[in-house]
Amino acid sequence: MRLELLYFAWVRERIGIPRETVETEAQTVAALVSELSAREDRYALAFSDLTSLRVAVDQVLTDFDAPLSEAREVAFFPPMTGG
Amino acid sequence: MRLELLYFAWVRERIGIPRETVETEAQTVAALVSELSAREDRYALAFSDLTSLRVAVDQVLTDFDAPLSEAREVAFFPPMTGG
Amino acid sequence: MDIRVQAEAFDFGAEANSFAQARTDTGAVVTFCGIVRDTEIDPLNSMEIEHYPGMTERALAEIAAEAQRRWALLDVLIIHRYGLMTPGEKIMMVATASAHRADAFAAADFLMDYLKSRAPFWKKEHRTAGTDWVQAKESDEAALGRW
Amino acid sequence: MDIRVQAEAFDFGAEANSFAQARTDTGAVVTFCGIVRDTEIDPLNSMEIEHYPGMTERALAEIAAEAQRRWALLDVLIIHRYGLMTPGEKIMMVATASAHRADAFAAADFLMDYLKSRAPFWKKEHRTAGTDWVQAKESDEAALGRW
Repeated sequence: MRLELLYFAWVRERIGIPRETVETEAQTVAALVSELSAREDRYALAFSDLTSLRVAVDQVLTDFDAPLSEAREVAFFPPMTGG
Repeated sequence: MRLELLYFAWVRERIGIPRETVETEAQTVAALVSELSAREDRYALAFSDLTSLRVAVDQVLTDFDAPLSEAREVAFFPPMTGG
Repeated sequence: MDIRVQAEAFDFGAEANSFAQARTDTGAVVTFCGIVRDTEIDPLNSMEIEHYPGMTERALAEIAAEAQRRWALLDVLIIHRYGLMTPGEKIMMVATASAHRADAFAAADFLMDYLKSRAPFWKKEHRTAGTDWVQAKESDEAALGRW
Repeated sequence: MDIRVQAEAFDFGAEANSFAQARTDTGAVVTFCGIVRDTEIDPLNSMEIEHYPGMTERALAEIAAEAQRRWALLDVLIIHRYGLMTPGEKIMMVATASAHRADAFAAADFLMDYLKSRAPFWKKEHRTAGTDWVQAKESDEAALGRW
């Protein structure tokens, strides 16, 4: 499965890139996070505390248990601070 | 005691004048209202339902039991509709 | 604190802008604007607002001071017109400035509730069907219980 | 409903005026404006706002639609900037129009609470002491429980 990954704010800074395309068989967001964290330290660092992270699948906020079937775009970012 | 009386909105319309000066010995607003109502029908009409009236003594909202000692200006009007 | 009771029209947007720009420590501005509203069912020709000169300014200043005691406000503005107005004309505005949004919102809401039932203004509506004083709503008096 | 996500500055007062004048059945307009705030203790040089293009517009439209379901609104406006801003610059505004004040106030307050924690914007502050991402406040998340 081909997924577009997006990173924002300090997640983007820790991982070092704003977006990338990955091939993965991960079934859930959590499985994808584990796969990325195992890949390189910068991912492990960015994903070290999931309680301080938020995730959106196809531009809709969801949680780390969310399935990735049908997903095309997954974004990771800290809690939002708009307004 | 010399008092300046002011009337607003439909109270002014029923009494027919916006203000007048009266000489009275009334000790409270309620006593003043009784005195005026006994004077002429237009006052009796304006003061017929005190629950639909508000009173201010010296420009501060108060109630009909309020004493008139020290008072210089008494205003009668319906509930306010600003904003 | 800036309180104005006037017959003249005012520019809501220009007032909002200059209010929002007055201080560098303001993070949140809330404004309310009351407008003469028309309805299709019972068209309004004009609205007339009577007030109690002297007491009006005093009541508004007290309401604004109470808001400043209750919330962390950096500034408060109240402008209220009296006299004859046509549909679409702006009747009044309030503006509150604070470091954070919660205080600015609560204070503006409070100002409107109190101004509505405690400041000596009375509205009269001229409609094709006739002319009448606007009746105070029970819900407006009840709203004061929120604070 | 008018939702704009843009890098360019906007004129708060001019937007408030044209919003308030758009309909003859509007009786109450509430606006909120968020401003880059400076503090004397720890001066701010600039603020940078990052956002998630596509999701931002979608999230704001959903929040505005939810407000329209909950309250009797005649119109809603949201403008939110991204990019670099200096103290005093306006970050964003919301405006709500209704026949009566209670709906306009509640809806604007609701929009701000949801926009703050549910729209994908992130603020970074450049201060003399250093540069850092603004942390989300627990009170902002808790505020959603009000609705």
